[in-house]
Amino acid sequence: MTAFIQPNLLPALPEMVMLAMACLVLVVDLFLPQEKRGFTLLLSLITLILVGIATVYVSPASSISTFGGSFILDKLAVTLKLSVYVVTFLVFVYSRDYLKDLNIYKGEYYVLGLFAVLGMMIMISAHSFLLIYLGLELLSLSLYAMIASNRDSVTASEAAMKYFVLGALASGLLLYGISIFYGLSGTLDITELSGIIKSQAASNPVMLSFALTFIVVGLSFKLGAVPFHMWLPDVYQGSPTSVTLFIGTAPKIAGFAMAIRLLVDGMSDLQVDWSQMLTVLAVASMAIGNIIAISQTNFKRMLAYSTISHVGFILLGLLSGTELGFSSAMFYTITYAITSSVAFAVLMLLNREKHEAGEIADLRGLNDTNPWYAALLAIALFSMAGVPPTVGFYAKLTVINSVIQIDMVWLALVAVLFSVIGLFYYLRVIKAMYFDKPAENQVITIKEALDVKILLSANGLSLLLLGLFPSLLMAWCVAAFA
Amino acid sequence: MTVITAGAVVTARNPVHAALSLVLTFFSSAFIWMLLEAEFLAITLVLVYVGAVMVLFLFVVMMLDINIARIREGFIKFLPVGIALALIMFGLIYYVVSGDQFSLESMAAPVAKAADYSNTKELGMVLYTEYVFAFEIAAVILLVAIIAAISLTLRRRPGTRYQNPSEQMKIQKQDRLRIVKMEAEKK
Amino acid sequence: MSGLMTMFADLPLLSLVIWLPIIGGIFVLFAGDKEPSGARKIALVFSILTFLLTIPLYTLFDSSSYAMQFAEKHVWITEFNINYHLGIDGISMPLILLTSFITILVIISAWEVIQYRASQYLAAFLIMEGFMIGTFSALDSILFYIFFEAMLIPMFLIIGIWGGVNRIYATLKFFLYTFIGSVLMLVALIYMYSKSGSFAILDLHDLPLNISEQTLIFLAFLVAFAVKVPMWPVHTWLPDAHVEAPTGGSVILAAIMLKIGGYGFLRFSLPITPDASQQLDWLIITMSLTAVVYIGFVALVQQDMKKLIAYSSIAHMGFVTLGFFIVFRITSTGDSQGAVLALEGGMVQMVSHGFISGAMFLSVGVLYDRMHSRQIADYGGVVNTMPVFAAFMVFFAMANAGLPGTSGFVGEFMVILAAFKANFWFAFLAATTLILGAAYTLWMVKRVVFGDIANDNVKALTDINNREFLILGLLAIAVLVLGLWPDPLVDVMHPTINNLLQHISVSKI
Amino acid sequence: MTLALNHYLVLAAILFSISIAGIIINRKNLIVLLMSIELMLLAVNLNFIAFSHFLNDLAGQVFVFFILTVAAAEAAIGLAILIVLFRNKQTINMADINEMKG
Amino acid sequence: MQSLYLAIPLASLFGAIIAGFFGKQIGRSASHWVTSLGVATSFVLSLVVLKDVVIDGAAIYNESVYTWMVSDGIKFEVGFLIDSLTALMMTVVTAVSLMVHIYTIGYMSEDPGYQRFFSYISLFTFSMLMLVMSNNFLQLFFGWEAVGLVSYLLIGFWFKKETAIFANMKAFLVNRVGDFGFLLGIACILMFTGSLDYYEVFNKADVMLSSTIEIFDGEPWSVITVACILLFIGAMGKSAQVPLHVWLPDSMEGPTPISALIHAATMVTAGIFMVSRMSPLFELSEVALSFVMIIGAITAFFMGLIGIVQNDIKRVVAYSTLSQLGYMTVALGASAYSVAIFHLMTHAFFKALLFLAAGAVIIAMHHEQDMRKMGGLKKYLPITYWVSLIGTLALIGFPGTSGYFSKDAIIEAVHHSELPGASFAYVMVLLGVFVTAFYSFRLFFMVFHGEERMDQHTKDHLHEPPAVVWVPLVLLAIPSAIIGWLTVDSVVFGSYFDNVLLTLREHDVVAAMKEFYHGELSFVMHGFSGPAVYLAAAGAVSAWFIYLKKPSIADLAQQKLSFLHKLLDQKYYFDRFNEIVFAGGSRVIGSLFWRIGDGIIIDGIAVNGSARVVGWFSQLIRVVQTGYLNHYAFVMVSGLILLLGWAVLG
Repeated sequence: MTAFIQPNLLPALPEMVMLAMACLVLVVDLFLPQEKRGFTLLLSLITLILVGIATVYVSPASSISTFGGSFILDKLAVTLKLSVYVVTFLVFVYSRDYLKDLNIYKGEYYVLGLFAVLGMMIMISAHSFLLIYLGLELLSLSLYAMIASNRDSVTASEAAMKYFVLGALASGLLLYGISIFYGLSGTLDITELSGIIKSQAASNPVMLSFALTFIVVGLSFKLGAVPFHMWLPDVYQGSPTSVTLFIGTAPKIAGFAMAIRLLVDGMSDLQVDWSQMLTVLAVASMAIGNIIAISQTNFKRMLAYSTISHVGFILLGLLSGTELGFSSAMFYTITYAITSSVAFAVLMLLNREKHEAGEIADLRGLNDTNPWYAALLAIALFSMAGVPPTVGFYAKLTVINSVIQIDMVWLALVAVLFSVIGLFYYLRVIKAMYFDKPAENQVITIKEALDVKILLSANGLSLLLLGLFPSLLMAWCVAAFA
Repeated sequence: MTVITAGAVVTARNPVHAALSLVLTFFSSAFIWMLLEAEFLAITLVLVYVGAVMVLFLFVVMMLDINIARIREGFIKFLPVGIALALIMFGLIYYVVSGDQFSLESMAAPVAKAADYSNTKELGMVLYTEYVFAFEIAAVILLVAIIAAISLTLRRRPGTRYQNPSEQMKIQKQDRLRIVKMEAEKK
Repeated sequence: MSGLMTMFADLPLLSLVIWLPIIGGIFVLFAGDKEPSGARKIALVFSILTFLLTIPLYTLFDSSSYAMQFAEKHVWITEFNINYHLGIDGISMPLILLTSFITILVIISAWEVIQYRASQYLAAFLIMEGFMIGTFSALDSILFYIFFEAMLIPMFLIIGIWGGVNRIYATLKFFLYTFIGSVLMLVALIYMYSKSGSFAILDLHDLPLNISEQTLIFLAFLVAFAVKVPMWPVHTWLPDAHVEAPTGGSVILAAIMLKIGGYGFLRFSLPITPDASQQLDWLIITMSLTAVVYIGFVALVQQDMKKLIAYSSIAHMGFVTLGFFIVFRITSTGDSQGAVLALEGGMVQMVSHGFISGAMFLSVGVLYDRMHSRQIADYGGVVNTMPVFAAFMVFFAMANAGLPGTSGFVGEFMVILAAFKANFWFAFLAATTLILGAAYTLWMVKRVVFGDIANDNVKALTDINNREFLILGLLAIAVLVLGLWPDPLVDVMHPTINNLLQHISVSKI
Repeated sequence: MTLALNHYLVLAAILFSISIAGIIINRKNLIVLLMSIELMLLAVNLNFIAFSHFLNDLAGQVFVFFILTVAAAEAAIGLAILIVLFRNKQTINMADINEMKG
Repeated sequence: MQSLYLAIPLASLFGAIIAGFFGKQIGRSASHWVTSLGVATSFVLSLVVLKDVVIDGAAIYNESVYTWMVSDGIKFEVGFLIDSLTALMMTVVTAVSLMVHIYTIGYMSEDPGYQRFFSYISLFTFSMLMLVMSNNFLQLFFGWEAVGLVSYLLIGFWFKKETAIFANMKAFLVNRVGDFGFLLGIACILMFTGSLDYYEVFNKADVMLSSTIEIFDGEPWSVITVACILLFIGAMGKSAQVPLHVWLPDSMEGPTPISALIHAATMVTAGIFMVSRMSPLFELSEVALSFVMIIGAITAFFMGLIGIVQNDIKRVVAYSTLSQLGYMTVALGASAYSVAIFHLMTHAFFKALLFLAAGAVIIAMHHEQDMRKMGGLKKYLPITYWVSLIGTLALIGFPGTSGYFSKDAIIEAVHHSELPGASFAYVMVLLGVFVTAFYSFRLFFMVFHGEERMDQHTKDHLHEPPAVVWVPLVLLAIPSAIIGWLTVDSVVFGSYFDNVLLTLREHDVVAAMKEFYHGELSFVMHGFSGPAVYLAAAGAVSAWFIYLKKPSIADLAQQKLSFLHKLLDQKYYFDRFNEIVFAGGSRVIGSLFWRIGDGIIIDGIAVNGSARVVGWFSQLIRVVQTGYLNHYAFVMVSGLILLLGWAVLG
C-alpha cells in the first residue's frame, strides 16, 4: 500500500474557485426571480474575474505539475486560460439582451457556460488522457445542453442532436485511440507517454501511427477540420446566436490546447506522421471551408464555413512542428476567437423580437442605420479575411511564415489562394452592410446597452490594436513555447 | 455472443428489441470483463448500464410515440455501404492489432491475482488518491448532466392550467372590462 | 526660413505625413454628417496641412545622395524582426508629393458634389492618403505590405458606396484582383524572410538568391504589381472600377494607386530579383507593349468617357513598365547609355500620369455632376455652353495625347528614346501611342466638346464654378510646369536611379 | 486455449466496427444511433480492460470507470435532447431531421 | 544678344497670352492691337537679326536658354541657333504673320471668336519661331507639335461646323503619323550620337554613317538612312507629302487667314526647313535623298492634277500648295537645299497672297467658295484682281516673278541631279509646271473673267474689301513679284547659306547650275532655253481656251474622261481608303480586342469564368452537406478510414 501523498492543490486553485463559484451561481440562480436575472450574470462575471485573478496568482515561472503529473500549469496554460476568460466574459455580456429577446434568459446559460469554461480549463491544463477526456466531455456536455436550451426552436434541437451524436462518435474514436496508446505504453500520463513513444517510435511505427490517427481524428472533430467538420455548419446555424458565439470562440482555444497537449507534448516523436495528416486536413479545410462559404446566404452558416477554413490555418501552424508554428497557431486561435466574438455579437445586436437575424440580407444597409456597428463588423470581417491592418493579417502572416520556414512554400501558396476566395464572401457581407440600402420593412434598431457598446467597441478596436501591435499578444504566445 | 447481440442492436427493426439486444451485449461483455479480472467494473457495467441507462433508454422509447412502420424505410439502401465501411474498418484494425505485438508470446497473460486481491479495493485506492481530481470532475460532469436534463426536459406545459396569484392580484379593471362606446344610431 | 527648415528637419516628417491625414480622417468621421460643411473644412485643413508638410520633403531633400532620407526606425514586432522603418529616396519622394497634392484636389472636388455620407467619404480619402504615403515611404516590406493592402479597404468602400449602378461588381473585382496579387507577394516576402531573417527592404536587396528562387519571387511580385499597374492582361478590373467609382475615387485610383504598382517594380522586383528580371524582361516588355497597342485600340471604341480614360491609363502605364524593363536590353548592348533614361522616363511618366489622368477624371466628373451621364453620345458641343471648361478639357486631352510642353510628353519621350536603344521595334510599337493616344483622346474631345449643341441637356449646362476652376487650374499649372521644365523632378532621381542601375547590373547568383 | 490479448482486441474491433456500421446504416432511428454509440464505448472499454489486464496496470480500469460515468451522463443528456427534439418535430426519424443543410 | 533672340518669340507669346486669357476683359480691338504689336515687334526684331546675319555677317549663334532636363548624362536643352537659315525663316514667318494679323482684323471682324483667333495666330507665330530658332531636336519637336496643336485649334476654329472639327482631328492625327516617324528618327539619332544638339549630332554624323541597325533580322541597314527616312516621315506629315497629304485640303475648313499663314506659307514648310536643317545628315544617305525626291515628285505632279478638278476656290489653292511643297521636296532630294529654301520663301509670299486674295473674294461673295458661282469679278474687285494676277503669275513661274526663279532653279537642280529617281522627278516637275499653270489660270479665269454666275443679291453687295484687307494683299504682292530677282543671286548661287546647308560635292547640283548662272537677267533668259517656260505658257493658254473661250470643252472632257475625272475628284481615293482601312480598321480591331479579347477571353473566361467555376464548385460540393446525420457520420468515418489506411498501409 503506497503512502498517499497529498497532492499540491495550489495549481488547481482556479479550477477550484471556478467550481465553487459555478455551484454558487447555480444555487443563487434558483432563488432569483426572473427580473433579477441580471444578478446571475453579474455573479458569473465576477466568477470569471476571480478565476482570472486566481490564475494570475498561481501563474508559475516555469511549468509545474501536480496530481501525479496529470495536471500541468505552465505559461501556455495561463495564457490560454486567461484568453478563455476574456472571451467568455465578452460572450456573457453580449448574450444578455439576445437571451432576453428570445425569452431564454435563464441562469442555466451562465451556469452551463461556467461549467464549460471549467471543462476548457481542465483541457488546457490536463496532462493525462484521462483528464483531457474528462475536460472534453465536461465542455461538450455543457455545450450540448446550451445549444438545446432554446427548447422551442426546431433548428436548435436539431443542431444539438447532430452535435451530440457526432460528438459522441468523435469521443468514441478518440477513446479508441487512447486505448491503443494505453495498450502500447501502459500509461495514461502524457509525459510518460512521450518517453515511451520515443523509445518505440522506430520499432513500432505502424501501431503508433494507427493509434495516432484516432487521436488526430478526435482532435479534428473538436476543431472542425474537414472532413470532420460536418457538425459545424448545422450547429452554428441552428444554435441560438449567443451559443454560437460561445461555441465559436472559447472552445477553439481549448481545442487548440488539447492539440498541443496531445500532439506536441505527448507525441512529438510522431511529428512526421501527424504533420502529414494535418497537412491533408488543413488543405481540405481551407478548400472546402472557403469554397462552400461562398454559396451561403445565412450569415451564421457562412461564418461556420469560414471557421472551418480558419481551422485549416490553425493547422498550418501546428503541422509545421516548430515552436514558431505552435506560437503562431496559438496566436491565430486566440485572435480568431476575439474576432469572431465581434462578428457574432453584432449579429446578435441586430436580433429583434421574434425575428432571429441570421441571414446576410438582414445586414443590409447597416451602415445607414448604425454606422458604428457596421464599422466594427467590417473590421472583424476584414480581420477574418486577413486584410491589414487588422490582426487577422498578422495571424495569417505568422502561420504562413511557419510553413514557409519548414520549406512548404506550396502549402503557403495554397493557403493564400484560398484566402482570396475567402475574401470574396466576407466582402459580400460588407457589401450588404455598406452598399445595399436597408429594405423598407426592416429598419434595424439596435437596443444598445451601454456596457455592451463599450465592450464591443473595445473588442472591435482591439482587432486594430493587435493588428498594429501584435507583439502585445505574440510575446505571450512565443513565451508559452519557449 | 457479444458479437451476435451487438449485430442485433444495429439491425433490429424495433427499437425495443434493439435495446434489449444491447442489454444482452452488455451482459456478455460483463462476463468477458470478469474474465479479465475486472470484477468491479463488470458489476458496475451491469448495474449502471443494464440497470439504469438501458432502462432510461427503454423509458424514452416507450414514452415517445414512434411510428415504427416508417422507421425501416431506406434501411437497405445504406446497408451495403455501411457494411463495407465497417469491414474495411475492421480489416484495418485487425491488420494492426492482430500482429505479434499483442500475441501471447510477446505479452503473456499475467499471473492470476491472489485470492484476497480485491479489485474493488485497489480501484478505490487509486481513485481517491491518484485520480481524485478526475473523480471530482466526473462528479461535475454528472452534475452538468443533471442540470441539463432537467433544464431541457422540465417545462411548463402550455396545456396545463395553473394560477399565478400575484398576476391575479395585479389585475386592473380595464383588463377585464371593456367599455364599448357606441354611437347613437343616426337616421 | 532656413531656421524653419531645420526645424522641419528635426521632426519625424514621414510619420507625420502618414498619420496626420489618418488622424484627420478619424476626426472627420466623428464630425459626422449632421454638419457636413464642418467635416469638409476639417478634411480640407488636414489635407492642406499634410501637403505643406510634404513640401520640406522636397526642399530638404538631398538630391545628391541615393541614401534613404528622413529615415525613421523603431522596433515594432520583435518576434519577426519587423521594424517601423520609414525613409524616402529619389523615387518615392516625388510620388509622396503627388499623393498629398492630389488628395487636396480630391477633397475640394467632393465639396458640394458628395451629399450622401460626406464625412465618411472624406475620411476615406484622408485615411487612404496616409496609407498611400506610407506605402511609398515604408522601408520594411511588411510595413509596406500593410499599407499596400490597407488602402484597398477605403477604396473598396468608396467605389461600393458612392459608385455607379454596377459598382458592386466593380468593387469586388477590384478588391479581389488586387488581393490575389498581393497575397502572392506576401508569400514571396515571407520566403525571403525565411532566408534572410529580415523584412527590411534594403536587406532583401542584398539577399543572394539562386535563379529559380528569383524567378518564382519575381513572378509573385509581378502578379502583385502587374495587377496594380495594371498591365495587360490583368487590367480588366480597372475600367470597371473607374467607371463605377465616384470622381474622387477615380482620381485617386488613376493618379496614385496605379503608381504603387510601378513603384513596387522599382523597389522590389528589379533590385531583389535582378537576374530573373533580366531573364523575364521579354515578358514584361511584351505585356507593356501590348498594353500600349492593344489597349490603345480598345480605348478607341469606348462609348463611355471614363472607360476610355481608364483604358488610356492602362496604355500610359505601359510606358512605365516598359521603361523599367528595357533597361536590361539596353545594358546588354554594351553601352549603358539610355538605361537611366528609361528608368527615369518611367518615373516621370508615373508622376505626369498622376496629374493628367487625375485631371481627365476630374473633367469627366465636372460633366457628370451636371448631366449624370458618362456616355459620349449624350454630349456634343459642350464648348458652346462651357467654354472655360472646354479649354481645360482640350488642354488635358492634349496632355493625355502626349503633346510636348505638357508633362504627358516627357515620360513617353524618354521611354521611346530609350526603347530605340533596346530594339527598334520596341520603340516603334511604343511610339504608336503618338497616333493611338491622339486618336482616342481627340475623338472623344471631338464628340464631347466640339460640334453644335447636341441636345437640350447640353444647352442647359453651366460653365465651371470657381471651385472647379481652382482644381483644374492647379492641375493645368502642374502639367504645364512639368512639361516645360521637368528637370527639378528628374534631378532628384539621378543618384537613386544610378544606384539602382548599379545594383541590378550585379548578378545575385 | 488461453485467450491472448489479440483475441480481446479483435473482439473489441468487431464491436467497434459494428457500432460504426450501425451509425451509418441507421437512417431512421435516433435511439438506435445512441445505442450504437454506447456499443462503441463498450468496445473501447473492452480494449482498456484487456490492456489493463495484460499490462497488469489499474489505470486502464480507472479510465473505464470514468468512461462509464461519462457515458451515463452522456446518455442522459442525449436522451434529453432527443425528447426536446421529439417535442419540436414529433419525430425522431433521422430522415426528417435535415432542416439545415448545404 | 540672347535677350534679343528671346524677345522675338516671347513678344508673340505675350500677345497670345494676353488675348487668350484676358480677351474678354480687354475687348476686341485691344486684342488685335496687342497681338499685332507683338508680332510686329517680332518682325522688326527679325529684320534686325537678318540684318546682323546678312549685312554684318554675324557669327552663328548657338547657345542654350535653359536646361529642360538632364537625364542619363544627356542634356535636354532649349536654345537658339541663329544663322542665315534661321534668320531668313524668322523673317518670312513674322512677315507673313504680320500681314495675316492685319488682314484678320478685317476678315474676322464679325466673328464671335475674334480674340481667340488672334490669340491662336500669335501663339502659332511663337511656336513657329521656336521651331525655326531651335538648336536641338527636342525643341524642334516642341515647335513641331506646337504648331500642329495650333493648326488643330485653328482648323476647328468654327467648332460648330461638323466638317471643321472632323478636319482638325484628321489633320492632327495625320500629322501624328508623321510625328511618329519623326520621334523615332530623333530617338535613333540620340541613341547613336548621344546628343540632341544639332551641331553635336552633325559632328558625330560619321558615327551614324558607319553603324548599322538590324531592323529586320539579318538585314543591316545604315543608321543614317534609317534616321533620315524616319525624320523625313515627320516632314511628310507636316509638309503634306503623299501619302500623308490628306489633311491639308481638309484644313481649308479653317478661316482663310490661317490657311494662308499656316497651311500655305509657314507651318507646312516646316518639313522643308527641317530637312534643310538636317542637310549634313541627309547628304550622307543617297537612299534617303532618292526617297525624298521621289515622294516630292509624286506629290508635285499628282496633287497638282487634283487641283484641276476642284471647284472650291480654297481647295484649288490648297492643292497648288501641295504641289509646290512637292517641288520643294524634290529640291531637297536633289540636294539643292538652298533652292528649296528659296522656293519656300517665294512661295510663302505668293501663296499667302493667293490665299488672302481668295479670302477677299470669299468675303466679297458672302462666304461663297464655289468657283462655279463666281466669274467676272474683275470689275468689282480690281485690287484683288491685280494682286491675284501677280500671285498667279508668280505661282506658274512667269519669267521674272519670284516664283520663276525658285521654280526654275528646282527644275534645273533636278535636271542636274544624278541620284536614282532623278529622271523620274525631272519628268514629274516638268509636267507639273504645265498642270500648275493650267489650274492656276483656270481658277483665275473662272473667278475674275467670264460670265457672272453669282446671284443677284450677291452681285448687288459686291465691293472691294476694306483697307485692312487689301493693304496686306498689296504688301504681299510686292515681294511676290520681285523678291526672286532680288535674292536669287545671294540665296541660291551666293554664299548666303555657306556653313549652314551642307552639300557634298558629288551631289552639288547648285554648283553645276552655277556654271550657267551669270546674273539674274541671264537666269531669266536662260529659262527660255528650257521647256518649263513653254509648258507654263501652254498651261495658261489651255486654261484660257477651255474655260474662257470654249467652256463646253471642259464639260466634254469631263464626260469623255469620266474615269480620270472621278479618280481626281475622289483624290485618288486616299480619303476613302484611309477612312475604311485605317479609321474603320482601327475601330474594328478595337472592337475585336475589346469585346473578344477583354470581354470574352480575359473577363469572361479567365476572370468571371474562374469566379463562376468556384461558385459552381461551391454549389456542387455543398450538396455533400445533406443535413442527414448518418451522412455526416459516413463522411467522418470515411475520413477516418482514409487517414487510417494511409497511416497503416502507406
